[in-house]
Amino acid sequence: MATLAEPKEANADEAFREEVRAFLAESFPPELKGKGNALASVEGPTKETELQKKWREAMGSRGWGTPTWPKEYGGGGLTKKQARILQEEMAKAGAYNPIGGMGVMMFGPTLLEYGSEEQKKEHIPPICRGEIRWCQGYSEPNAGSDLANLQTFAEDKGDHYLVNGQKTWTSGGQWADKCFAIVRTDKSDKHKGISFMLIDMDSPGVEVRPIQMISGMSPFCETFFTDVKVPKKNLVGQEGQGWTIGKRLLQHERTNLSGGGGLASLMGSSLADMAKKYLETDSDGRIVDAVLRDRIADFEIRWQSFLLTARRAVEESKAAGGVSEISSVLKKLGTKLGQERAELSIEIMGLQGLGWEGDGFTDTELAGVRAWLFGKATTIYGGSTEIQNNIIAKRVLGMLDHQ
Amino acid sequence: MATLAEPKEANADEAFREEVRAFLAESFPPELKGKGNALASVEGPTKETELQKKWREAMGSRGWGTPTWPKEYGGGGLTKKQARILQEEMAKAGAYNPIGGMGVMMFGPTLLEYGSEEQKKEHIPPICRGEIRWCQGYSEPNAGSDLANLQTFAEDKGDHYLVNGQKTWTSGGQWADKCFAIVRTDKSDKHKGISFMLIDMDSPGVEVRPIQMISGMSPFCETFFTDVKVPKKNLVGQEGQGWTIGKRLLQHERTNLSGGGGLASLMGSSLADMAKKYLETDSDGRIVDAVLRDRIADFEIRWQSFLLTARRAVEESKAAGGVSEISSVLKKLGTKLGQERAELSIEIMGLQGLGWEGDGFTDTELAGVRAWLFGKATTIYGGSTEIQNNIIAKRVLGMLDHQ
Amino acid sequence: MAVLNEEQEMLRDMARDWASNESPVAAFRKVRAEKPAEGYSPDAFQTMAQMGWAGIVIPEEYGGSDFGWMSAGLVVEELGKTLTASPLVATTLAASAIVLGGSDEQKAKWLPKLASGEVVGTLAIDESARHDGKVAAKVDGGKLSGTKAFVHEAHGASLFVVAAADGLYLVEKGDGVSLSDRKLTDQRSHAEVTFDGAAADRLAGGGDDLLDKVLDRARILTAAEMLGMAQQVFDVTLDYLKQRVQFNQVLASFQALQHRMADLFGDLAMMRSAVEGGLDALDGGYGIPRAACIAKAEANRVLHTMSREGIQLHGGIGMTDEYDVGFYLKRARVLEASWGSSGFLKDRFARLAGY
Amino acid sequence: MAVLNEEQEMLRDMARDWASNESPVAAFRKVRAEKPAEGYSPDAFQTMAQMGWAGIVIPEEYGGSDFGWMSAGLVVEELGKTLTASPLVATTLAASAIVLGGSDEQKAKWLPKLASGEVVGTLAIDESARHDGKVAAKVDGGKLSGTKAFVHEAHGASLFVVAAADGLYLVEKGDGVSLSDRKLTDQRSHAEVTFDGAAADRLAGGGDDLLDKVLDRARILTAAEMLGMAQQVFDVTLDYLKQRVQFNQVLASFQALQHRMADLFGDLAMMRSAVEGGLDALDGGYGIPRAACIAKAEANRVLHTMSREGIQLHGGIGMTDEYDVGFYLKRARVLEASWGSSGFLKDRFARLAGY
Repeated sequence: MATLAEPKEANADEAFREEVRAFLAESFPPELKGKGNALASVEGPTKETELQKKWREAMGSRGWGTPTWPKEYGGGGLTKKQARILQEEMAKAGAYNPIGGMGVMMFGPTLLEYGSEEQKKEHIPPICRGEIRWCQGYSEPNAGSDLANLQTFAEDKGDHYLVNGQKTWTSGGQWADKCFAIVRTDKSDKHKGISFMLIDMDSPGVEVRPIQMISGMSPFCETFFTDVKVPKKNLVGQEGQGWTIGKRLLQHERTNLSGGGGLASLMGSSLADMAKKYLETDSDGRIVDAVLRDRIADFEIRWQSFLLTARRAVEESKAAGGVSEISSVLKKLGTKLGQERAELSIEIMGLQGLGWEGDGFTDTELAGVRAWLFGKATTIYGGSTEIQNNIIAKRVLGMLDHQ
Repeated sequence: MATLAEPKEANADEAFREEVRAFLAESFPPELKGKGNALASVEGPTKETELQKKWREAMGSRGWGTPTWPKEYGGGGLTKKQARILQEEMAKAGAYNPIGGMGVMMFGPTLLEYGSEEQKKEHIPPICRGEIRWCQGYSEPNAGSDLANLQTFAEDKGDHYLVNGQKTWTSGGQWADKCFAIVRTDKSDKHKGISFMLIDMDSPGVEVRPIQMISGMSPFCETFFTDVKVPKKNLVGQEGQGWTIGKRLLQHERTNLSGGGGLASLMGSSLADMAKKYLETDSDGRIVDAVLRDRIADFEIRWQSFLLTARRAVEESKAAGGVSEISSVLKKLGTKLGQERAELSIEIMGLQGLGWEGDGFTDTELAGVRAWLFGKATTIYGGSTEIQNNIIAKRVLGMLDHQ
Repeated sequence: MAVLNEEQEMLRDMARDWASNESPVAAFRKVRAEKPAEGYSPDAFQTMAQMGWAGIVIPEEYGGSDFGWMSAGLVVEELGKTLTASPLVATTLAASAIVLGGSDEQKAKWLPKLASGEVVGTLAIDESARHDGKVAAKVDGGKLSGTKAFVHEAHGASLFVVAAADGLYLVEKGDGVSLSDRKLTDQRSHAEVTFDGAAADRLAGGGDDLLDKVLDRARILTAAEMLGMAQQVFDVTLDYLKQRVQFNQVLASFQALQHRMADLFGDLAMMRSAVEGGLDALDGGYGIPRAACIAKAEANRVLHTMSREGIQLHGGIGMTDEYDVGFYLKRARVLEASWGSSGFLKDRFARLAGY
Repeated sequence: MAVLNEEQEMLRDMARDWASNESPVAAFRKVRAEKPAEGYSPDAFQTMAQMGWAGIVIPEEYGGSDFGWMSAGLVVEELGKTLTASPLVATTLAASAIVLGGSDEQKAKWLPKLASGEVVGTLAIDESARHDGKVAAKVDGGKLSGTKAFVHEAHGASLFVVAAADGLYLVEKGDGVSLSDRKLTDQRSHAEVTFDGAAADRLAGGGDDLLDKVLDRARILTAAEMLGMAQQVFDVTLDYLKQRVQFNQVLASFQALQHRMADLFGDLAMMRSAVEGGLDALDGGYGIPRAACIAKAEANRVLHTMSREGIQLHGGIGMTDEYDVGFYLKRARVLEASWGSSGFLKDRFARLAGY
């Protein structure tokens, strides 16, 4: 709960908190307070100002944008406790984390687990400094929910692979420097024929076409590979290990997509505050429309339960070590609630909440509409809710073991 | 809609309406006004008073308890239009139909379709006169949703079958005179090995044990058949045709269970009237609790849509001839709404709506509780909602044809 | 589907053929791309008018075809299926206001032009983003002043049926009438319309509840458009599930999806009954206010779910602009919010029922 | 499951062992059949008290074990799983009222007896069938008069914590106190309790909102019982689906059922978080009113669905008295209606949040 009080801190933690405060006071430009753009990954890169650059470099040099990653590869090397202190102090100061994207959320943790020493040394530091954009080469036109059906083929040419095929839903493909992809290296086995490799997006033969979405945005691409050469050093793990590595990465994706801090937070901090702005209130500040008020409270209660669940999952997984199947539950719940919230806010605003462009709408209203529409993707990508349900039934509840 | 006005009537219909009015004036004892017991089939037979008997015989002699059944077998021989006029006039007079039960709702229509001339002559007239109780021998402990898995075996002994096995969920088995049952006559084919036969419940070897339900009532039985002799004339249709006939009967069952006039109507005519009795209202008679009021209206609107749907199905099936797969949709919708209604009424009454027995509760309240609990069965028996969904997907939407 | 008479069946078939051949979703895409000033293709609307659709609830003596509301609903449903951009609903509602409340003179002046498609009419009622029944616009000495929010088809309309505090008025586009675009997700014509001392001609007939009567018609006819949309989303989704293969099976063979489609099918059946019940009530002239609440509330409920499930069941491609299914979602929310949200309609239903 | 300390883990394991071995659902069936006057087995409650559970929120100086609310919740959850009939929740709540609002003298008089199980206490707050916050009972010259509806565990209780218009009072069973049975579906002890000039001793401490504080505790601890029930329904349903064969497959292999179980699993996770969040808030002493609304509202929502789905997924046998699952449904609705329906709690949540 937002109001949860913290137990008293150990001295070391208290000292770290002081260090963070001092760092923020010195390095965070107050002009950037409350900025930061949660949509950056779907809206594409915006030109970085000098101040923004300064802030990114300050965070990057300490590795605090990736606070719990190992120091030797440019991470912060912090404990989870310290990372939380950092987060709290940043929130108090109105500071955002300037280092994000798929490299941080998905690829980095996976490479730290499965990459060779050379690969980690090469790829992790630029991610920690926020200098590189990664995109995901997973889905194909005939490999959506049935991802392992992928056909993009990497032919062994001795010192390199020759990659041919088509990927789709490549997030930010048009802006990315590199792509982590799962491709087929063996046509004889559906799952064991898959390998995980890293592809430079400026390699000859890579062609990218943005896909226009119902929200009007084009955050995804179709990506075509035609005789693209990929050096063998860019194979992560062993040939045929790609399905295992790729699924692991999806767990990280789910945890991030569950939405505790994601798209759902786009439309302002509180649905109730929004409602009070758009709906009539009485002299006590209560929303007069008792039915809508009830539905808002209903949502807020469930949202709090979800946040508590997300926190509980983190605490419980500490013992279990890292992400787990519970990520499927969080992804399923968080994305559903995020969509519900968007639908409810549309309803609160009435037709004012359905503006597409032009006069008569605030920027916040227009952004809310796009976020509502784009948010419909959250229950589809990163493993649809249907796939999460399959995973929960099978792996958590053991429902197929008895077939 | 309840308020739908009727177009002007043809002269013949107008004359029939007069005939009905005259009959009711003469034959319906005003003392019975508003009586009738929709729970009769689950509560068991109550002692019939002289007046009740007189009314039953009056209706039975005209065949108007089964108004559209052929006159030659004791039915009313009325057109659908006339049947509706009869129903309307009876409603106006507060008269109930004293002739019902499984014979009327399920078995009769099926026998009229599949029975031999001799069988119809023997079994239909007593149903029309309300002189006989039928029960249904379908489910078995290992044949619930997977009904065709039934194991009760009827061995061919020349002039009779020898039946051994166990049925369950035999509605009113403890009060029934006869049972229409599906049994296995051939163990080599799951569906084609099933036959439809009629069993006297007082045959030697029939044993009946009532099952106590969560509602405290025992409307169903386990029925054990041990070397029960069934004469061959009691086979309906051909050997091996039982699955076809049995499924047809289930369509009739569904249509009846969908609840337009069934259990859902037990707890009084209007949820709103009930709510106004239990909840605070303002000077305009509006329920003060705006949220509950909204939920009541929400239910009532959907209930009206359902009633309109049931009527539409009747009109559309006129052309198509008889019951159809749409019965699955009606059963699914009607039972769900009936349960919702019961839950909502419990909520309106608060703890007053949860009385089990003893002081402090009206008879209506106590009956409501039993009906709420018993009503949980409506989405299970007669083909569970899950089975109806399978049927809709497969037969109406053609979703398996493409496998 | 209601049991139709021969005339209605012909009309429905004609509308279905025309919509699918002459006005498929591609026609809507064309309007979206070319942005005609009216927000629709004037040629297409002329064709509709020639087929008698613009005069469908207008008496024959005033040039209408007078087929009745069930017929109007059938046509509107078919056009809803293909998202045809047209002022047919708006014009029909404006005409019905004149039929209900106009003098002989007003009828003679406007109905023939509305029936022929020469004049496009629309309703200008609400003054805020939520339909709440509040009207502040005033008429003083025959001049109407006030601002109307999100007026449907305002760009193509030359005749507005405007709600003022003391009743409904006819106002022609011209002096004292100004438009400000309100571009919504459905890419159709919507505008804030400001009346600043515009000449207004009162609809004096039709009783004190003329506005309610017109709104009930708006609710029912809008619900008919929504029915077409919901039916289409259901149909294309079912088709998609039967074609798309994943895990070596068509999606249609997955039981979890089958049961969801069965749920949607049941909902759709209820929506159809509610909408046809509303149209039936209009033609029969009984129980209209209640039937209108039922029709629009069910349309709101079912289309909301259907448009969400349509996207989800299509998966990723449903999220692309290239596929049609997203358009239904974007139009759905506009119509849900028009002429009464579900909350508004349930409140009205309860009031009509006395609780 | 919250991360527990060692003491809490031991307590939870002890409660789990005791409930499953000494107080399985069969014990509840026995109480139902034998109808002891108290509505529960006094021997069983004595055992609980000896294990320290009756004094779980009572300070050690007054003979309690003072394990805290999270611990109380763990025990109550385990007892909820097996539907153990006992006045543990009622007594704990009565004790907490004295801890919060009692004088030293009142504490010294009652808390040791409550902790030892010698005295059973309960709350007598509501005066109608719906928890609505209205209290008409009055105290005049130390004598309390009023009627309390559906008092839990009234038959076994000898001490009532009674809400009067001006605060909470302690009333001993005896002169001026009479009971009228109210037999509910859960087959537990409920009665209308009439106080007719009964001697009443005011709980003067704890602040003006003492009643609200006690009610928040009632909401959270009741939610803990409901959590145990929901968890148990989920577990037995999952087991059943894994065993029951239809169409030559275990039901657990049907995708439509798998997805429903996945939904229920997600709901159960949220309910657990909400309930543990409430217990946590009580132990931490912060944000209690809000946490109580969240805990009980989620408990109401999820147990409602779980108890319905539990029956449906069991099919026919779930409808029989021979199977346990129906008992959970019948207890669920009683607890849902106690200390605040979902509507009441959402209203309170919104008020606390200022909207």
